[in-house]
Amino acid sequence: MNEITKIAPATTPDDWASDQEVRWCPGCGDYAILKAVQRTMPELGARPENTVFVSGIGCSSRFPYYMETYGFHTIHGRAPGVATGVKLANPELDVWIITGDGDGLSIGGNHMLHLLRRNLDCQVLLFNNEIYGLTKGQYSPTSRTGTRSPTSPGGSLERPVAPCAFALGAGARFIARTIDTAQKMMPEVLKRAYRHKGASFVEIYQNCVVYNDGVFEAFTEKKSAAMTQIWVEHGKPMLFANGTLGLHLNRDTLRLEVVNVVDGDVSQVIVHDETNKAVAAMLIEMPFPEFPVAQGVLYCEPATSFDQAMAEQEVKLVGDKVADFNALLRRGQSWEVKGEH
Amino acid sequence: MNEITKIAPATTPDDWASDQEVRWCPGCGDYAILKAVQRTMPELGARPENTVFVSGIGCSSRFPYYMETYGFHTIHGRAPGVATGVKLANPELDVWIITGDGDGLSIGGNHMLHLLRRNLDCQVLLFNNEIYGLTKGQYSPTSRTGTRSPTSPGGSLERPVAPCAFALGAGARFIARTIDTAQKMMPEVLKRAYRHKGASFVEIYQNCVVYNDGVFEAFTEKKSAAMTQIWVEHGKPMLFANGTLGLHLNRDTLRLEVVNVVDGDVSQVIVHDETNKAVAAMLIEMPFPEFPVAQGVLYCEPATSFDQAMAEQEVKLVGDKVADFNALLRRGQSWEVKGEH
Amino acid sequence: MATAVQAPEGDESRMTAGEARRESVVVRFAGDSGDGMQLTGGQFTLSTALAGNDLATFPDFPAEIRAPQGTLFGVSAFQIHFGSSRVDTAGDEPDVLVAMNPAALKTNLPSLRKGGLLIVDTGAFGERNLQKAHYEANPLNDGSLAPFQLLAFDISKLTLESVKEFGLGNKDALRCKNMWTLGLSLWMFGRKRGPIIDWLKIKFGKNELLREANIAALNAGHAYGETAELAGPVKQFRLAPADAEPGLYRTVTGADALALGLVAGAKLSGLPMFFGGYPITPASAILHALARLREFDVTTFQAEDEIAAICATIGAAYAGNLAVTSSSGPGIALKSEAMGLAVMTELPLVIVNSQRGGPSTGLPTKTEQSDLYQAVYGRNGDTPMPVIAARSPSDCFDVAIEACRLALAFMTPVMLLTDGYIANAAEPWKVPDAHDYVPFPVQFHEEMPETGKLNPYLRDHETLKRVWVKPGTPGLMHRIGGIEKSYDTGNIDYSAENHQKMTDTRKAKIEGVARYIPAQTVEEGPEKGALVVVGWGSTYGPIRQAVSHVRAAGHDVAHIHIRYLWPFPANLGDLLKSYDRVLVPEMNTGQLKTLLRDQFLVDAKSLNKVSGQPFRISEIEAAIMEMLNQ
Amino acid sequence: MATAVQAPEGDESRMTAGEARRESVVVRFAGDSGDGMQLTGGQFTLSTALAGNDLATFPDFPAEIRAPQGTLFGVSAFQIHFGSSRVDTAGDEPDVLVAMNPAALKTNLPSLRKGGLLIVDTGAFGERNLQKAHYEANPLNDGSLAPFQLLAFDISKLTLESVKEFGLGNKDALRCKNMWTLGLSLWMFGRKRGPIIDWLKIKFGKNELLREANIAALNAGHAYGETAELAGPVKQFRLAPADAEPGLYRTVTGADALALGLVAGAKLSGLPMFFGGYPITPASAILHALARLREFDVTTFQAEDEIAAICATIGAAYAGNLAVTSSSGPGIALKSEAMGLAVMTELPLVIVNSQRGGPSTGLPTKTEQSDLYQAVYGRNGDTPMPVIAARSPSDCFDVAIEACRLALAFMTPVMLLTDGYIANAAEPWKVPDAHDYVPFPVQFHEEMPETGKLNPYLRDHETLKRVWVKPGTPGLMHRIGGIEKSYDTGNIDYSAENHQKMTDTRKAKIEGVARYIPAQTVEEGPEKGALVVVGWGSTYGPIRQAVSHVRAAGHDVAHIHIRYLWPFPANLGDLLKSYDRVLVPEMNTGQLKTLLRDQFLVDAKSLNKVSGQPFRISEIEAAIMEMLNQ
Ligand SMILES: Cc1ncc(C[n+]2csc(CCOP(=O)(O)OP(=O)(O)O)c2C)c(N)n1
Ligand SMILES: Cc1ncc(C[n+]2csc(CCOP(=O)(O)OP(=O)(O)O)c2C)c(N)n1
Ligand code: SF4
Ligand code: SF4
Ligand SMILES: [Mg+2]
Ligand SMILES: [Mg+2]
Repeated sequence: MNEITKIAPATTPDDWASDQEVRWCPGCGDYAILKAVQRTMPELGARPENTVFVSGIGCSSRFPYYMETYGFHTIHGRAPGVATGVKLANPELDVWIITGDGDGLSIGGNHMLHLLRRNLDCQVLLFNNEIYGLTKGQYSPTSRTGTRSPTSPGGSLERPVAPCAFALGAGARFIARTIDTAQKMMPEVLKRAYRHKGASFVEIYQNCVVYNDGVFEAFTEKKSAAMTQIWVEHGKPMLFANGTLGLHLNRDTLRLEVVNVVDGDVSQVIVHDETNKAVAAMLIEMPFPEFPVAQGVLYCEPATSFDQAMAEQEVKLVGDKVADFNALLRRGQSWEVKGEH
Repeated sequence: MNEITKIAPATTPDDWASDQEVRWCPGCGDYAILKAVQRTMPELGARPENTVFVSGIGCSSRFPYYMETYGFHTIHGRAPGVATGVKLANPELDVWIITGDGDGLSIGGNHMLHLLRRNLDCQVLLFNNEIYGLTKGQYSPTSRTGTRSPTSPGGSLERPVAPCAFALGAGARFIARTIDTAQKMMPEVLKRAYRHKGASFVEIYQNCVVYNDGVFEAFTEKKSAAMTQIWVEHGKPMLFANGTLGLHLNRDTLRLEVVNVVDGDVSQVIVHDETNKAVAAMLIEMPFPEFPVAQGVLYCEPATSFDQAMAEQEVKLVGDKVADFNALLRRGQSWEVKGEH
Repeated sequence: MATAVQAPEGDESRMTAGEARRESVVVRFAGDSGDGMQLTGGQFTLSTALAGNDLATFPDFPAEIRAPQGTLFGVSAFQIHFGSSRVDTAGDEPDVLVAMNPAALKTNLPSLRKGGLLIVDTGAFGERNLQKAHYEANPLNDGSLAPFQLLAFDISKLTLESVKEFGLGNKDALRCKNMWTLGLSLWMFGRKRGPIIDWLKIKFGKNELLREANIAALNAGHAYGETAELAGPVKQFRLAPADAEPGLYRTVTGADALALGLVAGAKLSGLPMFFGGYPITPASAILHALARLREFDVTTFQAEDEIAAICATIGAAYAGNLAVTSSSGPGIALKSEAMGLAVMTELPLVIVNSQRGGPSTGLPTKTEQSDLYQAVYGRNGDTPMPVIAARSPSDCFDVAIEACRLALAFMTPVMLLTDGYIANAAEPWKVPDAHDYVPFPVQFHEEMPETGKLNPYLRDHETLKRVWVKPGTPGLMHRIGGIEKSYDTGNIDYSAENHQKMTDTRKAKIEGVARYIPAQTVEEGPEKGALVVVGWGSTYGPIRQAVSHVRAAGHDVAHIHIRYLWPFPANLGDLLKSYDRVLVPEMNTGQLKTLLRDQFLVDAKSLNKVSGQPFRISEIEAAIMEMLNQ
Repeated sequence: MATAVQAPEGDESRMTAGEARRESVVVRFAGDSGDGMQLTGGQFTLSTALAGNDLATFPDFPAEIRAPQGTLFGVSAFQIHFGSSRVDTAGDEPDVLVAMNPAALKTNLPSLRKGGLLIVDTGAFGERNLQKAHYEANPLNDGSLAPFQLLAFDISKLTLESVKEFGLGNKDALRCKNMWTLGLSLWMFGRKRGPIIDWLKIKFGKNELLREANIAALNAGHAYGETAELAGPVKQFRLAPADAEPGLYRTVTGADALALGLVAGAKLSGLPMFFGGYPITPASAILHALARLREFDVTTFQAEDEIAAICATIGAAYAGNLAVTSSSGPGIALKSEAMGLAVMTELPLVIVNSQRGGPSTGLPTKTEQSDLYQAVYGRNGDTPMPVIAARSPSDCFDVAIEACRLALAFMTPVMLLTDGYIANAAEPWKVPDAHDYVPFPVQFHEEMPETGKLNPYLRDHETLKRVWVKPGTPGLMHRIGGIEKSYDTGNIDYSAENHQKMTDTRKAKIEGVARYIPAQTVEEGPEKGALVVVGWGSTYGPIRQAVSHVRAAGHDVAHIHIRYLWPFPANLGDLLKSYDRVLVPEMNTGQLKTLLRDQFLVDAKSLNKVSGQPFRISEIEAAIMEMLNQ
């Protein structure tokens, strides 16, 4: 996305709030995400009139209505398609995609795959509440096996898809994870996502108080967060539990392990290299509660974005060709019928 | 899939060939795959009447017409959906899915994702020719960046999806790779795929003589194959070039390297553990020609298949409940209207 | 306790004991999404049914899951119409409106009959709630409610008092308001509390505290009615039980009846059922209901989207199951391409469309009949498919069986149309006996062809249905698919004559369905005359009532209600032509009208309502009268 | 050299020099997919055009990319009809058939006119090829070709000889057969070789060997004609050039003209074009053509599927581009749901449907008109959208411009129907001058509303079109989407009155288009009378010819051809009612017929052909006569 501009006139979080009544259930994690986004936008130096929020259908996809920006609440699963058109038509715009685990990974999984592999310059915020909220609580592709819901009264059978693992397999070049209530860290993640040129994929664990309340509690609760979350940072050793524990890579089994950090000796702890895809894969799939849940920017390895490649090719192909439409109409072999005839 | 049955009456490859004229272009790689499949079926002990081939649309998807089995040539991208219904309706059937890089990864990418994560017991053969054959040569999601085609006259811009990496991210539990002309090895891969209970994903490099001729030549040519291909086998060191080269994992950079094998000393060469997902990911994405192209069963870590989980849950839930339909109709609070009234 | 009791202005009839003569009453409960109005309505419905009244309900709730408290868009309402004679609609306008907060009052008052009874919880009319409802002044005090009988008192406070002894938190205690209100309502209509108490016991099961508190609130509301505190307008009503055929009854919603009908269809055919769906309002309820019926040989599959859902269904049909998929407008649109595959491969399939307000995402929780075009015409190519529609909640049962029967009898997908209104509404249902239905067992084709090669498009000469061969059958291996196939061999065939023949055959097969369905009957009125009102689907109730009323007033009007929308019953054209005028009320912009005009060249005129709300009887009456007077 | 030359049996007129009087000739080239018949046909077309004849072509190729040699399903054919007067169709039956192998003979002979000239390459009539074509005996010897003038000689051998000097391999050398045949054909019709040689030079560019060999083969074929070796039936024909308006001409296929028309539409509106597509036969050609036009401010996007393609297009429209998506039947079906979104958000969009044989995958390379229902009715909800259709290859240019104009003038998606026949067929086209078209520049809305809040559904009172605000415009931030929106504010609004009003408005807006399109004219014949033949799309040619013939024979028949299919031109109803009878020939089972009967209550009768092949003139003539005699 655009470099954070310094010159743009400053905005306040309120400038980013639309006049629409927010219609989520009281207590829904979506509120916290909305707040974090509205708080972060001024810091990015973004402009409301140059910002477009595109969403699909779901509780989460109501998001654009609450942002005082351009917004498009499209149809279920298709936000990536619409966003692609918006961005290609006007690459100057900042494009944000808001989607849910159902919207983005069930019906919309294919568009997500292709958006990521094409590396369209945009930010994807996937609100993962592991449930279909808007349609009243059916299990979703991220629901854990055994989830009981109206469509799985005996417990769901499918193994869930791991959003970040999927994104990695799809070829995404920026993958991050955060939590609805992480009001301090989420803005940092959002800033990184915005600054990354290309598709930035951000999974946000979001609590659905009505249909899946507390499903992330085990690692999102504030009081145990130090033990259950690890916030990784490029170039820094991977520590958690206030620096008393770290992640170690066993070079024989090729698997991660949790190790004690004694007296600040981090020599056994691996340093986060956000360009290392193999380690990113391991971080993403660390089993909980044996391991903490990794948060922050897990993988970032920029490559040319789709819109940028298109712009470059256009310059190359078009060059200073003159677009003479009448000449185009006459291209190929033609003949003249004379008036006398 | 089913254990290879010993008792079934033997079939011959001819028993598996239908009476339909094969309609691919002369020289198309699809012929070789067809031959390999027809040759392998008798060895599996499979029965034509218990076998269903389901395909989407594309040159490759014509495959079912040439097999003397049950077959369903469905619509573009949707073979996984249809196959899921076939298998759930009758888990006794052996279900094979035939798809192309366009069919399975462009329009059908989402169904592929969900088939793999659900782990439906079936075999997926993805004929990857890195092009849309049937529609006359447009670039596909696996086409390399820069591919010139009718829809990308200036060269394609998108980064291709790597089918096996996608499958891994989708949660597939069996991932293998082979080559249309590998008549010796392909049957082995097919047998493993058949025996694996769950979704077996097999990518087959297939040459399209008309629209993408020779695109895999660099590593499929017989005479240089020893140097350009590495056929991995579980529990064996990863060797190629007739045992003179091997793959070594640099434990510091965490990247693979090619090493010389001198005097048969394979101590530096890693042993293929097909259950190691991290190594599978590296094998899949090894850049060519710096590395050989990995072939064979790259990853295999069985888990309960979808159909099996469903059957087990059915036993658990239904138990010996009697299905009394009239009682069902009367469930809930009811009242009697008396005749006298 | 301040109970404002007010008689209406003017000369509108009072709702006094004298009104017990009325044959039917319409009551509407309205409150915040969190107030439990749907539960209240549901239980009131049950007690109404147990009292032997005929009834119809109309739940009307917001698209938001749980909108912020007190907001206008967060209002949830439940309307019930019940009476001592036949009840066909949920009622044009309520006689009684229970409004639990200002927002509920604001959004529902316009529908209350002038002179009707308005019951209001003053405890919810604080400043903030008034503001949220965009009231500038408190309507309870500003005289704006003068046209109604007002009964305003602090239900919140009364509820809190009634459950005080259980020591619940304020929030939980207030949640009992709906039971208090229900208790009062039960008293008003002389209903027994027993069944509701039984239900509360089951619902709260182990949570003794909540159970007892709710029961206490229910009792307190009832007791409140019995005390002398209610002066003025509110009296008890007694409606005689409705005349009904003897037998066992229950209430049923359209979604439940449809699910049961599908199971019945499967049983009658002797096949296991495969149901592939993807959640969508208001279709999900069918999937939910079936997901609980494993023991009836029902497999439900929640697919990744609607396309996968129908494709899995097609696969299951190929493998020999009774296959069903279900969705609502947008999801049905997504299935269009695959429906073409089902038509081309001639596989039996039931496709249920629970219609909702459109276009696009539209009004997901509102009702509409605007997918008829899509059902009949919404596919590429010449792709005919039978379409049938249910007219009421209980009718869904029979129509579902019929859809299964047609799909299997002709090897064809069949579209079954229902709608959001029918899906959610409840009515009493005389529970049928499964044994009373004629089975239609399926014979799979197992015969070895003499030529040694099966033609999967081998047809029955009468019905033109093709053979159904289950994979697994030795010797009959064959391939089907979406490409045109030879009439004679089933192999791919692009030839001109063959495509013409197959196109004609597909058309003839579906047109032939008309020979296997009942002739169209006239619902009410003469078989010829001045005017016929033609409807389909959930407009049944209001049309029937409107025609009855107008006929009672001596006008020459008849009512035809079409179940079989494609193809039409063979006699329909002649029947329609026997009337001078044809009026077609539809909750769309005139879709059945198009079919009738095209097929029969009759000058059918539309009465359209596309507001997300069912027709009122009076609207149809007015249209009839206007047409008669033209 | 054995050249079998045979005159036809019976008294059929010979195709001798005397026949040069004929005003037009139909030639069909047929051979193996690998024989290059499409190239031959294309170049013969060019030379025909350069000779000043009017012409129409019909390429007819298999679904297989390159089917195995010699097979029946691998036959590829190219038919051209050309003449010295106006030519409207590719011809009912060929006068000349060139059959390059037994399979080509077998599949194409049935269409050859009795007494027509048959040119056969005996070199391809070996045992194996005869077998592959399922011939039991060699038809060249068994007398079965007696009804035709047969010219059978070893073209393969003659070709090999002609290119011997270049030392090509046998395979490459044989590939020159098509040029040899083309050379002979050029001689037969007195055509110049120059332009073809120029074209060969460009085509083979650096490959000197192939270039020279092909030129040599061409020359050899031509020389063969000039030598005396051809006795008997084959003479040279000379057709006078057709009368044509003076000006610059080129040949154009429908797909090319459509692509050019879209670019013209973008230029006239002053907008950049965004084209989102996904390959599908026969629509891909439009995407291919546009992908080469970057310098005309055209962005093409190959999406992952049709849904993504239309969604990207919707996004581009929202962002202010002239947005276009294109597909064929199955892909259009997939787009149905998203079309609803475009209707609901009232964004301008052109949706091109290149129709092909259906249902389902159907007959991808064959033509049909069976997606009219889908175009007009194929969406959930009441979702009206203008639909227009092209009648011929060159007409695609004007219709594409018109689609752009309507989309922008009404802020609506517009469906443009063309078909496989038009897409591939070529005809001479008087190249227009872009300056002759009236521009329709777009004004984006940039005005700050007085209230401070933009209502994106603010409308023009005349056309009811809503404002178009480009993201990036300061102060006008707004949100749109698929949920029903308030007429007054554009915010979400589920209220009953609002939904009714918005539904009515959407309907009125599209119906209002009728006021902005030309009145329906009569193509030929009187404005009232005994019978009118009503067509749309690519049936134009055969209907026109049939009506001309029948009129020439003195019958009272007129021809109306409808471009604007939804809404219809305002005068169409009255016009149709002024004829006693209405005949509607369609390449479907009667779709326009439905629209006409519904809208105008006229007793329109269908003439249906659903074989993947265009109508023959004679078929329509017969139907007209039958109807006149009823
Ligand atoms: C085509 C289509 N299919 C189904 C639906 C119904 N639907 C709306 S939202 C949704 C799932 C929402 O889940 P998710 O994306 O996780 O969002 P959440 O509500 O949990 O935030 C579904 C199935 C629809 N609107 N459109
Ligand atoms: C809905 C739909 N969209 C598009 C097509 C056109 N189509 C047919 S096959 C194909 C792509 C085939 O590519 P691939 O799957 O790689 O198969 P291949 O021909 O290369 O074996 C496309 C786009 C179609 N038949 N249906
Ligand atoms: S249903 Fe869940 S996700 Fe949706 S608004 Fe309510 S709490 Fe949030
Ligand atoms: S086009 Fe390519 S993939 Fe298709 S049949 Fe021909 S060679 Fe094979
Ligand atoms: Mg969710
Ligand atoms: Mg391919």
